[in-house]
Order: sequence, then structure tokens, then C-alpha cells
Amino acid sequence: MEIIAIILLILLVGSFLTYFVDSFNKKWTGTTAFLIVLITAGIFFTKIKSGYQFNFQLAGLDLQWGLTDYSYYFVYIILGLSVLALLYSIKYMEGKARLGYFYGSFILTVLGMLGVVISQDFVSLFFFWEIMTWASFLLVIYNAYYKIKTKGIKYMIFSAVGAYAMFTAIVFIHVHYDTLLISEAIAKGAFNFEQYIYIPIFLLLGFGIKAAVMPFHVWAPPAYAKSPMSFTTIFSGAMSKMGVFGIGLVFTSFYLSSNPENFFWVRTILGWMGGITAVMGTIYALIQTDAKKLLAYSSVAQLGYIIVGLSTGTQLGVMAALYLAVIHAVFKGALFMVAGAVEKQAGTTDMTQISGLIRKMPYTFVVALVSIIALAGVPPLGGFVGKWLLYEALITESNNYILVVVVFFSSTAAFMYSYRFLFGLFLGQEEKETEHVKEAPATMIIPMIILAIIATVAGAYPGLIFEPAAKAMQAIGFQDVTWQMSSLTNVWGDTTDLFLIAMLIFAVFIISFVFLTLKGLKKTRYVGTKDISTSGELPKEWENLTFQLDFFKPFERAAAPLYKMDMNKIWKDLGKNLEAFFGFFRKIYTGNGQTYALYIVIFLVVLLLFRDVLFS
Amino acid sequence: MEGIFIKILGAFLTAILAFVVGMLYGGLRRKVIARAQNRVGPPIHQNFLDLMKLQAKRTNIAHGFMGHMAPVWIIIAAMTVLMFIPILHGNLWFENLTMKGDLIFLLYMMVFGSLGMALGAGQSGNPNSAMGVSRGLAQLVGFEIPFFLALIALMIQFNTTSIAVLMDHQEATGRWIIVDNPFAFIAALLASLGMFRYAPFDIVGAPAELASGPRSEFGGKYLGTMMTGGAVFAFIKLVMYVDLFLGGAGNNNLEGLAGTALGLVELLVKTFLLYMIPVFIGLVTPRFRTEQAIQFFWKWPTFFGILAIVWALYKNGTIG
Amino acid sequence: MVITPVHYIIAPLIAAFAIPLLTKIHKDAARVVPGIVLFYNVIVSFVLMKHIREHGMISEVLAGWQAPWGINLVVTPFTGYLASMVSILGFIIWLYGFRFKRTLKGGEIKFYEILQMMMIAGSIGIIITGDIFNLFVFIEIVGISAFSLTAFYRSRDGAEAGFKYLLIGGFASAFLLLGIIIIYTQTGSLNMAQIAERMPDVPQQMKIIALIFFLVALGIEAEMFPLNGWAPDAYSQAPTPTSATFAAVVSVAGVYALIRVVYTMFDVEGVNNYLMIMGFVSMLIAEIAAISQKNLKRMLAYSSMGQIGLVLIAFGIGSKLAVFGALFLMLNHGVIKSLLFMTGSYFIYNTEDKKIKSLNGIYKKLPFVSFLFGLGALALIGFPPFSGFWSKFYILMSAADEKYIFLIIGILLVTVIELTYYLRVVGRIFFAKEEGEPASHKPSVNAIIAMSSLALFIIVIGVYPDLIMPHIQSAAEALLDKSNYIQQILSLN
Amino acid sequence: MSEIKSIGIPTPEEIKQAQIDFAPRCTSAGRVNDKETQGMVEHILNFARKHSLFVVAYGTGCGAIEIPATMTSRYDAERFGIRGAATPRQADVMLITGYLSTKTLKRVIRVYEQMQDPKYVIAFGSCAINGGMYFDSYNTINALDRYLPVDVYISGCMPRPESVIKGFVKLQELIKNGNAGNGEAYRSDLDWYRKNQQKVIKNWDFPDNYNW
Amino acid sequence: MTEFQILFEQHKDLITIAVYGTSIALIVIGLYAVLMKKHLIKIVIGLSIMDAGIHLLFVAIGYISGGTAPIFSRGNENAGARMVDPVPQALVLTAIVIGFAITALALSLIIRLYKHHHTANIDQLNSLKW
Repeated sequence: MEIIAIILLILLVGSFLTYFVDSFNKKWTGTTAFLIVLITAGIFFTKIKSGYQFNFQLAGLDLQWGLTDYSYYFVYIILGLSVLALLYSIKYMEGKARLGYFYGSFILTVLGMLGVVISQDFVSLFFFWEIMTWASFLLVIYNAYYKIKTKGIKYMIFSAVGAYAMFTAIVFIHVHYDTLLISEAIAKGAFNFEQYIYIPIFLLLGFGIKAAVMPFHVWAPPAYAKSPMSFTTIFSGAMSKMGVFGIGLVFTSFYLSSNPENFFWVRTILGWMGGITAVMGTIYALIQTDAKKLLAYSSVAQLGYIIVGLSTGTQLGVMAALYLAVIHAVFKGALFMVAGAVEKQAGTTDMTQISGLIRKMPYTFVVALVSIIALAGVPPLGGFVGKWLLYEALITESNNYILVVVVFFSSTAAFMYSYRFLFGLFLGQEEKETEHVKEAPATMIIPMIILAIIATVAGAYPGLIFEPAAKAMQAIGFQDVTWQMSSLTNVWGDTTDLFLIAMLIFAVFIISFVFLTLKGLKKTRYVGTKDISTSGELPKEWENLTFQLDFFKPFERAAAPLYKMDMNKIWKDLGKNLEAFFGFFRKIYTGNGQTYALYIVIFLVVLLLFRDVLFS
Repeated sequence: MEGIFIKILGAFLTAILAFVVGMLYGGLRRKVIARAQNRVGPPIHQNFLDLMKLQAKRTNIAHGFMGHMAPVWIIIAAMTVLMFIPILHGNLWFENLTMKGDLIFLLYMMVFGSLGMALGAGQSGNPNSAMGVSRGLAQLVGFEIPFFLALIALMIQFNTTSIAVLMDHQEATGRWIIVDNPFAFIAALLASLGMFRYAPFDIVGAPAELASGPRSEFGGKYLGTMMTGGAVFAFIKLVMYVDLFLGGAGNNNLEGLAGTALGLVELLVKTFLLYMIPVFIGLVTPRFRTEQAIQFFWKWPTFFGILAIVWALYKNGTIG
Repeated sequence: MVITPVHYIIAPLIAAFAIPLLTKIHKDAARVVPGIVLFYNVIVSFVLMKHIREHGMISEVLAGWQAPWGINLVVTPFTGYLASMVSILGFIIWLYGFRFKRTLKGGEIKFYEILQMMMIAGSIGIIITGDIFNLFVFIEIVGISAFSLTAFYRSRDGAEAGFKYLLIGGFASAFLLLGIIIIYTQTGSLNMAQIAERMPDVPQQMKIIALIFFLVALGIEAEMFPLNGWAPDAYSQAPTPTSATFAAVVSVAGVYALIRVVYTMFDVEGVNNYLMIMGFVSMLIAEIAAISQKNLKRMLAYSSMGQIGLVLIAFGIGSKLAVFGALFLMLNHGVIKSLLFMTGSYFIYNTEDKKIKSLNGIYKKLPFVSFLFGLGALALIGFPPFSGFWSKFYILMSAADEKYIFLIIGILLVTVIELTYYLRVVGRIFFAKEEGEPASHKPSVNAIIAMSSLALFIIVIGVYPDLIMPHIQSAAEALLDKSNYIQQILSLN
Repeated sequence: MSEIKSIGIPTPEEIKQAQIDFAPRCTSAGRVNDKETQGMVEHILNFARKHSLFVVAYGTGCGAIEIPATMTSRYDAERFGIRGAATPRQADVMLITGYLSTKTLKRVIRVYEQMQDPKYVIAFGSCAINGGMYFDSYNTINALDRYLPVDVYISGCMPRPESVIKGFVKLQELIKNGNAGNGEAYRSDLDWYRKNQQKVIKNWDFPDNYNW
Repeated sequence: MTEFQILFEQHKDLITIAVYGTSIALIVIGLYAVLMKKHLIKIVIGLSIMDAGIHLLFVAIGYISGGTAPIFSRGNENAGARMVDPVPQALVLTAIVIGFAITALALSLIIRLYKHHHTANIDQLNSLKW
């Protein structure tokens, strides 16, 4: 049996196994799931190398599984993040009901994602894509209470529309190009926009919805925010990257094309969609009061950057997109884990209810701090590299000057919600309600710290990520991708030496830490957060001095026109109207038998009258 | 090895220069304002006295580790940015690591300190601090847009993202960029008003309303370090503007110490003149509300920024 | 050959009439005997299928009269496939309902089983008969038992649904008879093969009018819009095993009748388009109606109508791949919808009303049943790795081969609607409801076996469809090979 | 001494007792009095302190109106390095401008405690010194230095800006000599101050430890 | 030949038309009753009338004017040529039986309905709808 089939089988059986382990002993469910995925990852990384291929026949179709450098790049994200998320999940999910359901679906989702990237034909791609979708749907509704049920449905509807758009495209590739293999389709130019324009457009729609691109992003924030956090880690970190994976795949023809001007419109439109996604995601993130939701919107925004990067089609841009895909998975994974830890320990992530957890959860805070700095794109952490690449790509190579400002606006406004997140959860007044809060258990902290370390190292040595990314880019049509281990260079020859920067910052940090901090460490009096200058007034115990509601009200007022464009409402109205329309239509079934009989007779008469039109 | 030694020494010299000049400029500003109000005003070295007094405070209050660390972030940001900005172009001592970082890096690094301070302010739990941070960040989003537009205009006009290369270009042509692309200068200048946080954009630390905003819980050495950081940052911004638009300093023909001295004098003159613009504007204006400030930045400065890009494209030959 | 096609019909019919007598001997006979008979039918299916594979199709003559004159039963790979499917599903449904019916009183179980037997016998009869009037008779047998079963619970709604079904069924029989009359006057034969042979000589207008009568009459049985007003009521009011039988057996027979008439007897242009359009309209309207249903069984009923619409679309496309997809879908639909009705019945059992609203968090009460329901729902929507995926896949592929772009998009959009309401239910089931008392009605062992076997089928076929594809392929070939059918029947004498 | 029961003119016994209870403490703990004992560093620092006085003006009474006047162009207090501070954390000098009701006292104490050493207090006007025209008011305290250590009193009702500046100059002198700044004293005699404070402040709800 | 037969021969066309007309009229009447009458019993009657019409039509089609009964008997071996088609008659017999069963079932359902609803108006029997 082929090794890849064994791996998938391990996951499939593992999914059921976890389900049954749960019914015997709830304690071991999480560990079982973790071990299964760990073993899978181990086998995968040791046994399977890039370039692996496996051909077989199923249901009369020639199918092909295999791995290119490009898909292998995503395997790193999927399996790496899944292992960490499951390790985290053991304690996070402890004590919750229906663990078998949760972990079973979790492993199925991993299976689906792995399947998507190893598929080299469209049928398998769609097959696994759908498995991934419904398995994740089951997880989205895991936490659902009465009111939230529509969110999961929203996710599913959008996903289904996307998947079916994709399916339509696949069907037409089969019809027009008589192939179901991705590589052949690329070779035959199936993704070109010249001949059958709807094929790539439908494919982009399908992948774009998964990547939460602008008008279709409304499913993402609630789905991310309402799922269990350990799942959201891979939901936002890895599964949304499947959309990116697909878009990159579709764009292969564009990257390969000798005449990129043919792709002008599609890349402009997609780039702008990405840019608008970034802006909308950001400005909605910063008005959220729930930390999970904030992160969810932020994910949408970050995906927007990735889309922008892919749509540039230049070396730096695609490199930026691929780099961001990884680094976003890393820091957003860590952040969702942080949110989960807070949720687990403090009971809520509503920033209006809790604050000042820094003393209670110091390690979590450090992880959050590092990840947020990476998210904001401030040097010397990993996020900056992505931002740098993206801007330089847009300015120097893609000449898309307005788009770069849009992206920049989004990423500047990202400072606001970054701060909001840290402030809302960890800083601010220490309230009485959070007195009981303790630091999260070690198995939750360790994955977070690993991710934080990756984010930090990637800031100084981005080459570690550039190397597989460059290989991946060569797999999708770039030649001679250049990269350096620890510095960035654009086409104009300007460099930014990240290692130097990191070292400098580290040195200055040490110096100033010694001279400014350690010196006065003992002399400094530490006081509680109630001891603040309040115009001489004594804050009472019950007084809530935390400033949490309407945190960015001035910005909201300034950017009011942007907030008027509420896609959510538009889709909701559409849904409501459709349902009302359907409700009107189903009244055909009046419940009166005589009416039904009348329908029959009328139908008969109509057929008889129009028989010449209908039949011949 | 010697190179590294010189670099380190140069870094120290740069830091001291930035510190001294920044503090002096602060004092000068107070003096100028006092004179404009027909007062005698404090001495120019007043800021040094203030700093000394603050550092000499016997007790220091911190609300937690982040509050304690707040000055460190500012110093890190100030030093790092300082290292990557050419104080004197081509000077052994004052060039530092100029070629190793570019404008986008600087743009992001400059936010580092404010964010660090904001975290410290946040931990104090004072609502005023958080409110100030909120306003500051919102305002940041306001003025960064025109500033970035101006920078893009420069980048595409001269095909570089490096500040040093821009200075090389000005040296080579002998023409300042303010002449080459006046709109970029205007946009950047208007943005700089917000960057300095002087009136009319000083709502972040409005003393009577927010009790000085983010700083409200910092006293003693924390406040002192923040003032230092602020002074250094003011100098950094000025030098950056001078480098970008006014030809920079240090490109004279003299060798050795004399050249350095002349360069420094040139730098001081240019920065001082530039500094007076926000100071004088601040003198005569009342205060914007945050949303007004943001809307202001998104109106005229952004317009000029876009104009600058169009101008750059025109000059570049891409359009027209 | 010991086992002949007639066993299919005779065994259940004999059982049906013997049950009242056997209950006198032992009171459990009414429950056990149908199982034996249906199992015998399954064996018959296997034997016949094997025979067909080896020796080609069977045409059995009844009462000694040869084919054009006498009534003949035809088992081709096509009819054999459908008959086997019906038998097996009938057996599984019986297995499921084995203990369920224990709750009924002694007398009622008797009638229930009789009617059920007659319904299954009639359905198999519809499928394997080669005579058009015999078809009519079997349809009426199915009809009468179905009307009665719909009204089996002597409740107010049951009677109402039964009456509506009866009224419309009456129309169906009337129109079918009219169609048969016309065909008979024109061709002078009642044997389908002979009718098909003589059809080219029939005047065009007559042919079309007859066809229209057939289309309307059989459309009623095949739940085609706008002739399907009876379906939701009947499905929702009948006892659950009967609902499952409606979905898995009766609708299959109805579609078979329609397809046999259209494909074999007539050679009229445009009927394919008609099937396609009406199939799509049925599907659309049914799914639209289903989306805001509050009653679970009613929702499933509408969903059945939608699926049958999809089957009709596939038959309308008419290529080999499409027919293959349609047959596959009929099988899948039968299996999955039975599973859904079975599991849904346990939900209803435990929530006391049939409302979807009261399903919230039922996963806690009935984990396994909920799991199976979720599986069935996903399979029905067409998610891999379940069997429903492949049938939909092939249908869409065939549509693409014929370049029906808008049809594909339409089907997929309708699938989105379908998905919406199914997943709403699934979402409700898997809700994390805070409190929950233990289930009052746990599924019995036989029901679990029945449901699990269906679920197993769904998964296994979903992962490895090659197991069943050859059979369906030969069935599709047999359906499309009209001339062979005619020749075989008329010369096999 | 429990608490002041009656309102009105106290009896001689009460006055006597009060004189014992409220005797001003002149403590020297922690204070550097002599020029000789100051180190060179301290000398320089005192110079800086002297010329950089950040003021938190607690506008307790009518004197608050004099502060802006002092800061205006005509008097220009900034030339002495005096400038306003927004919060007590940043401030060096607290100005008690006029009469101090018991209700305000509580706030004043809190502000004072939040200031950081070295910290100075300047009391304005007769009311802060001895109650002034409110000497027998039921809700106004008479002698501020029973509750807070005061460095400089400025006489007058109210003192004009000139006097205020004079007071600041006096304070600067004291700072230069190392005689100002009673934070340490306040801390070491906290018990005594607390007792006095608790006598007049009815709804006492300060936390126990000084460091709160 | 009886007088009736002569009359029949003379007006053969007329009678054919009459028979066909009657059957179609019956169908239409039945349809009308089913579609327009509100009473359940009337609807069932309509259904029966419609069935009757169809049966009549069927039988009429099978009739050959002047044909004999479709019985092969000794001495009448070549009757097949002038025989009335037997198939429709056989079929109609079956159909009649089926119609009877349906009518009986319908009536029993009506009784049940009336018990529950206390009305036989079909417009009020729409608790199952949409």
C-alpha cells in the first residue's frame, strides 16, 4: 500500500478511534488525537519527500496524488500547526463535553487539508476540499448555542458556494481540456483567462471564499470567533491558507505566462479585493469588544495582504504572500491560543469584562506581546519581513501605488487593534472578578511559546522560511528566486539587514535594561492599579475604571463612511429576502387536495395545448 | 575590529548629539513660545534641569513590569532609528548603519517606541492613559497616510527606498528634493505636524482633559526617560526631513574635524529652521479633536501626497 | 432455474394474505413472516442478478401465453438492479421496524404488515413487469396500500393526508388508463416491447397525446412538480418505516415507470428536455419549500421530491453517464433517505413533536442516532467521502458533457439551498445544550443494525465506489439499449 | 481623644487638650538639614530641583484664581522653571490654595501621597495657616500642618501673584539649602498624621498601608 | 334482426358519437365535480363518474360494430375476424374493481375525516400545508 494512502488511512481511522476512545475514557481523548497527528506528521516528514507521486484509479477516474515543493510548503503549515494546536487542545478542551465529536472532526479536518495539498487532480482536490469543509463546519457549530447557529450555516453556505463554483470549473476543465490532472490543466492553459474565462474565475471564487476575500468574508469572523480556540488556530492559521494555496495554483499560469499583461484585469481586481479586505477587516477588528472576534477580523485582514501579494505576480510579492502565509499561521495561531488560554482561565474573552491579566498570566502575556508585535509588523519580529516584502513588491515591482497606500492604511490601523488586544486582556485595571485567574497549564503554554519563538527567529533569520518558499515559488512558475538568509533586498538594490537590526535592538535592549531597569528594580515601588491619579478621588472597590467600551470612538467618527459599508448587513438582507421569497413560493402547496387536483388538470391542459412546442 | 570600534563610538557620539540637540530644541521651543507670548520664559537649558530633577526623584512608582519597561522601549526605538538615519552623510562618525535599513523599516521602527510606551501606560490602569493611547493611535493612522504617500512619491521618483541613496542623489545633482518634488515636501510637512504632536494635534496628551494622557502615571525617572526619548525623536524626525527634502548635511568638501563641524552646523541650522515650522504653527493654533485631526490629515495632506505621486510619475516619465 | 422473477411478487403477496391466518397460529407471525419473505426476495435478487450476469436477461411468461399476448416479467440488468435495490431496502426497513411495530396493538400490526407487503410487492411488480396494463394494476396496488398506510395512524392529519393522496392517486389512475387506451387503440398491444416496436407507425399527434397522459399520470407517482402535492403530506403522516419505504421503494418504482415509458415505449423528441426542465423545476420548488419547514418529516419529504427532481434531470440529459448517475442517485437516495427517516423517527420519538425546533442538543440524548443522521444529511447533500458525492458528481459531469452550463449552476445553487436546511438541522442536533435528560427511547438493536448497515454502505461506497459501479453501469446500458430489449422480449419466446 | 463633639467655641480644657494633641511636629527624620552634610551630587541635584518645580495646583479655595495669574505673561512663573503638572505623579510642588474643607482634605492627602519624593507643599493664605475667617467653621480645618507637612506658607487673603512668586523663591531657597521636602518626615510620622487626619475625616476609607 | 338492431344499423354513426360523447361527458362531469365541489362525498362521486367515463370510453373503443362476443367456441372457430376485441373488456373489468376499491377506501377515509373535523368541506381540510 502506498505510504500516502497509509497516512490518510491513519488519520481516517484515527478520527474514529478518537471518537471511540472518548466513550471509554474522556481523559485520553485529547492525547490520542495529539499522538495520532504527531505520528502522522512524523511519518509524513520522514517518509515523503517533495516530488513524490502516486497514481491510481478510482470510480473510473485517473487520479494522482503527490507533492510538489509548493504543496510541501503548505504541508509544513498544516501539520506543524495541527500538532501544536492539538497539544494545546489537550488541556484547553479538558472538561468539555463531546470530546470525541470534537477531536474526531478535528482529525478529519486535518485529513481534509492534507488531502487538498496532496491532490494533483481536481477530483481528489474537490473530494478533500469538501471533507475539510464539512468537518470544519462540525467544529464551528461545536460551541454553538441557540443564537449562534446561523453563523455556522453562514460559513457552510459560503463554503458550499465556493466549493460548487470550484466544482463547476473542474467540470468544465474536464469538458474543454479533457483532463483532471492539475499539472496537465496548467500545461494546457486551462487557467488562462483568454479562452474559457469562467474556469479560472470560478476557481478563484472557490478558493477566494475560503481565503475570506472581501465581499465573501462575512462568514469568517463569526466562524473563527465561535469555534473552540484550539481549532480556530488551524482554522485561521492553516485552513484559510488552503484558499491561498488554491489561488496560487490558479495563478501558476499567470506566473508562467510570458505576457503577464493578459492578466492585468484579474490581478488588479483580485489585488483590490485583497486590499479592501485588509482595510475592512482591520477597521472592523478595531471596534470589536470580544478579543476572539478582534482576532478573527484581523485574520481576515491578514489574508487580504496575502491575496494582494499573490496578485502582484512579482517575485517579491509572491514571496511576501508565501512568507505571510507562514508567519500569519504562526503568530495568529499563537494569538488564538492566547485568547483560548484567557478564555479557559478567566472564563471569557470579552474585553469589557476582564482586564489586567498580566500579573496573573505572565507567560501568556509574553507570548501575546511577541505575537502582537509580529502581527503589527514592527521590527525585529517576523511580521515586519512580510510587510516589507509586500510594500516593496507593490512599490518597486508592481507599480500599484494606490493599493500600497490602502494596504499601508490597513496595517497602520492594525496598530490600533493590536494595542486594543493587549490592553483589553492583559493591561488596565485589575478587577476583582479576575482575582482567581491563574496561569494556563504547561501544555497550553508550550505550543504558544514555540510559535512565539518561531515568530522571533523569523525576524532575524527569515531565510529559514524563504528557502522552502523559494522552492515553492519555483514549483509554481518562477525562475531563479533569490533570497538571503537574514537580509532583504529589493530590485533597486536597497537592503535591510535584519540580523543587524535584531542584534542592534537586542544590544540596546540589554544595555538599557541593565541601566534603566535593573538599576531601579528594587528602588521602584510597585503599586496596584487602583493607585492611580484620579483627581484625588479614592476609587472604590466596585468602581470600574477600565476604559474598554468605544475604545476607538474618535477613529470611528473620523472613518464613519468606511463603516457604512457593512457587507454583513447586505448579505443578511439578501438572505432574508431570499427566504421570504421562498416562503412565498412554497405556498403553492396550499394544503387543499382540490387545488392539487386542479394543478394536475391545468398542467395536463397546458401540456396538451403546447404539445407541439414541447414534443415533436 | 577598528571599524566596529568606530561604529560604536560613532553611535555614542550620535546618541549624545541627538540627546543634547533634542533637549536644547525643546528648551528653545519653550523659549520661543514664551517670547511670542511676551514673557521672559525659562532658560534654554531648562529641559536639562527638568530631566535632572526627574532622574533625581527619590521614589519611583511603577504599576507593573510593562510600566517599568516603558522607557526601555523608547530608548530602543530611539537608538535604533538613530542608527539608521544618516546624521551627517558620508561622515565616518555620524553615518552609523545608514545603508543597512531603508525607509519602510524606519517607518515601522518609529512606531516601536510609542507602542512600547503605550503598553506601559496601559498597565497603569489609568483610564486617561488608555484614552490618550487610543487617541494617539488614531491620530497615527491619520498622519501616516500622507507621510507614506510622500515617501512613495520619493521612492518612485528616484527609484530607491533607501534614505542614503536619496541623499546621494541630492548631493550628485546639487538639487534638493524639495525642488524636485515640492508636493511631497508639503504632504510630509503637514504630516509632521501630527508627528510632533504639538498644537493643534496635541489632544493625545491634553493636560487638562486627559491629565497628560499616556504619561499620566509616569513620574520621576520614567517621565525623565520619556522626555529624553521625545527629545531624541524630535531630533530624529527633523534630521530625517532634512535628509529627505533639504539635501541633508555633511556633504561639504572639508576633511576631518572641520568638515564634521561644518556639517553639524549645517545640520543644526537646517533642523532648527524646519523645527520652527511646527513650533510656530503650534503657537497660534488651538486644539483639534481627534476625529477632526484625522479628517484633516485625510484631506489636504493626502491630496498633496497623491499630487506628489502624480508629480513623481510625471517626472519619472511614467505618465505624461 | 428454480427461482424465477415471479417469486418476487408471489412471495410477498402470498405472505400478505397468509399473515392473518398465521397470526392465528402465533401472534408474532405477523412480525416475523414479512422478514422471511423479504429476505427470500433478497436471495431471489442475488440469484437472478447472478443469472443475468451469466446468461443475459430473463423474460418470464405468465400463464403460458407468450410475450406479445401474455403478461411477461422481465429482469434485465436494469430492472434487476432496481428490484434488488428495492428488495434489499425493503428488508432493511423491515429490520428497522421489527421492534418498532411491537408497540402497535396485535391487530394493527397485521394490517400494517399486509399493506407493507403489498406495497413492496406492487413496487417490484411495477419494476419487473413487461406489460403496460399490468403496470397499471401494480401501480394501483401500490397506490391503495400506500393510501391506507398514509392513513394508518387513525389520526386527523393521517386521514387528511391519505385522502389527498387518494384523490390525486385517483387522477393518476384515470389518466394512466386514458393513456393506455390511446396506446392500445394505436398499437393494439399492451406489451411494452411490442408497443415500442410498433410505435414508429403511430401518428405523431396520437403519440404525443398518449405520452402526455403517461407523463402526467406517472409524473404523479414520480413526484414531479406540480403533481406532487400529495407527497409531503403522505411522507410526513405515514408511519416512519412507510415513509422510508415511500422514499426508497415507491418513488423508485414511480420513476422507473416514467423512465420505462419515456425511454422504451416512446420515441418522441423533446421529452428529454421536458424531463430536464420539469426535473429542475421540481427540484427547485421542492428545495425552496423545504427550507422553511418546521416539521422534520415534512422537510425530508420535500427533500425527497428534490432528489427525485435531480434524478429526472439526469434521465432528461439522457447520455449514458447521466443515466448511470441517475441510477446511482436513485440507489443513494433510497439508502440515505431511509437512513434519515429512520434516525429522524427516533428523534421524533424522543421529542414528542415532529418539530425541528425541539431537536436542539439531541446529540446528548442519542449520540449514535445523531451521528448517523449527520452522516446521512452530509451524504444526501453530496459531500465526500460519502456515496452521495459520486452520484451527484457523475450527473454533473454528464451535464457538462452536454454543455448544460446553466443547468449545472442551477443544480449547484439548489444544492446550496438543500445544504442550508439540512445543516440547520444538523447544527441544531449538535448544539451544546446545557441540560438534557436521558433519552426515553433508545434505539433497539435491530434498528441499530439496520441503520448501521445503511451507514456502512454510505461510507464504503463513498470511499470505494468501484464496488457497485459495474452493476449500475450494466443497468444503465440495459436501459439505453432499447432495440436489444425489444428483440430479446419478442424473440425469447 | 475621641472626636470633636460640639461645634462652636471650645472650652479652655478642650483648647488645652487640643494644644497637646495637635502640637506641630518638627521632625527631622530623613531630612538633610545642613549644607555641610550634603554631598556635591546632592548639591547639584538640589540646584536642578530648585529650578524645576512642577506644580500640581489643588484649587481648594479662592486662591486658585491666583495661579493662572501667576502663570501669565505679566508674572511669568515659568522663568523660574515653574510649570504645571497634570498629575501628582509628575509633580514636585503641591499648592493648597486657600481654605480646606474636611471633604477636600481627604483628596488633598491622597494627592500628596501620590506625589513622589522629594515633594513640597506650599499653603496659600491665612485660611490654610490657621483657619482664617473660617477658624470656627465646622467643616474647615484650621491648621494645615497638622495634616500635611508644609514647607512654605504664603500669607495674605489672598496672596497676590507677587507674594506667590515670593513664596516660590522662598521654597527654592529652602530646596537649595536642603531644608525643603518633607516626604520622608511625613512617612516616618505617619501615625501622628493619620491620627489627626482621622479625627476630622469622618468617612475614613484609606487603605492601611502607606504604599497602597 | 330485431327492430332495435335495424335502428342501430341505421344510426350507427350517431350512436358511436353518442357513446363517445357520453363517455367524454362523463369524464368532464366527473372532473367538474372533483375540481369544483366542496363536499368530500361529491368529490368521490365525481371521481367515480370520471372512472366510469373512462371505462365506457375503453369499452367503446374495443367495440366493433356488429361484432360478436369474443368467445371462441366450437363451430365458430373463425369468429376471430368479427369478434369484439376482448382485451379492453378484460381491462375494464380490472379497472372497475380497482375503482371500486378506491371508492371504498375513499369513503372510509371520509368517515374518518368527518369524525375528526366535523366537516366534509375540502377547503377546511388543509391543516397540512406549505
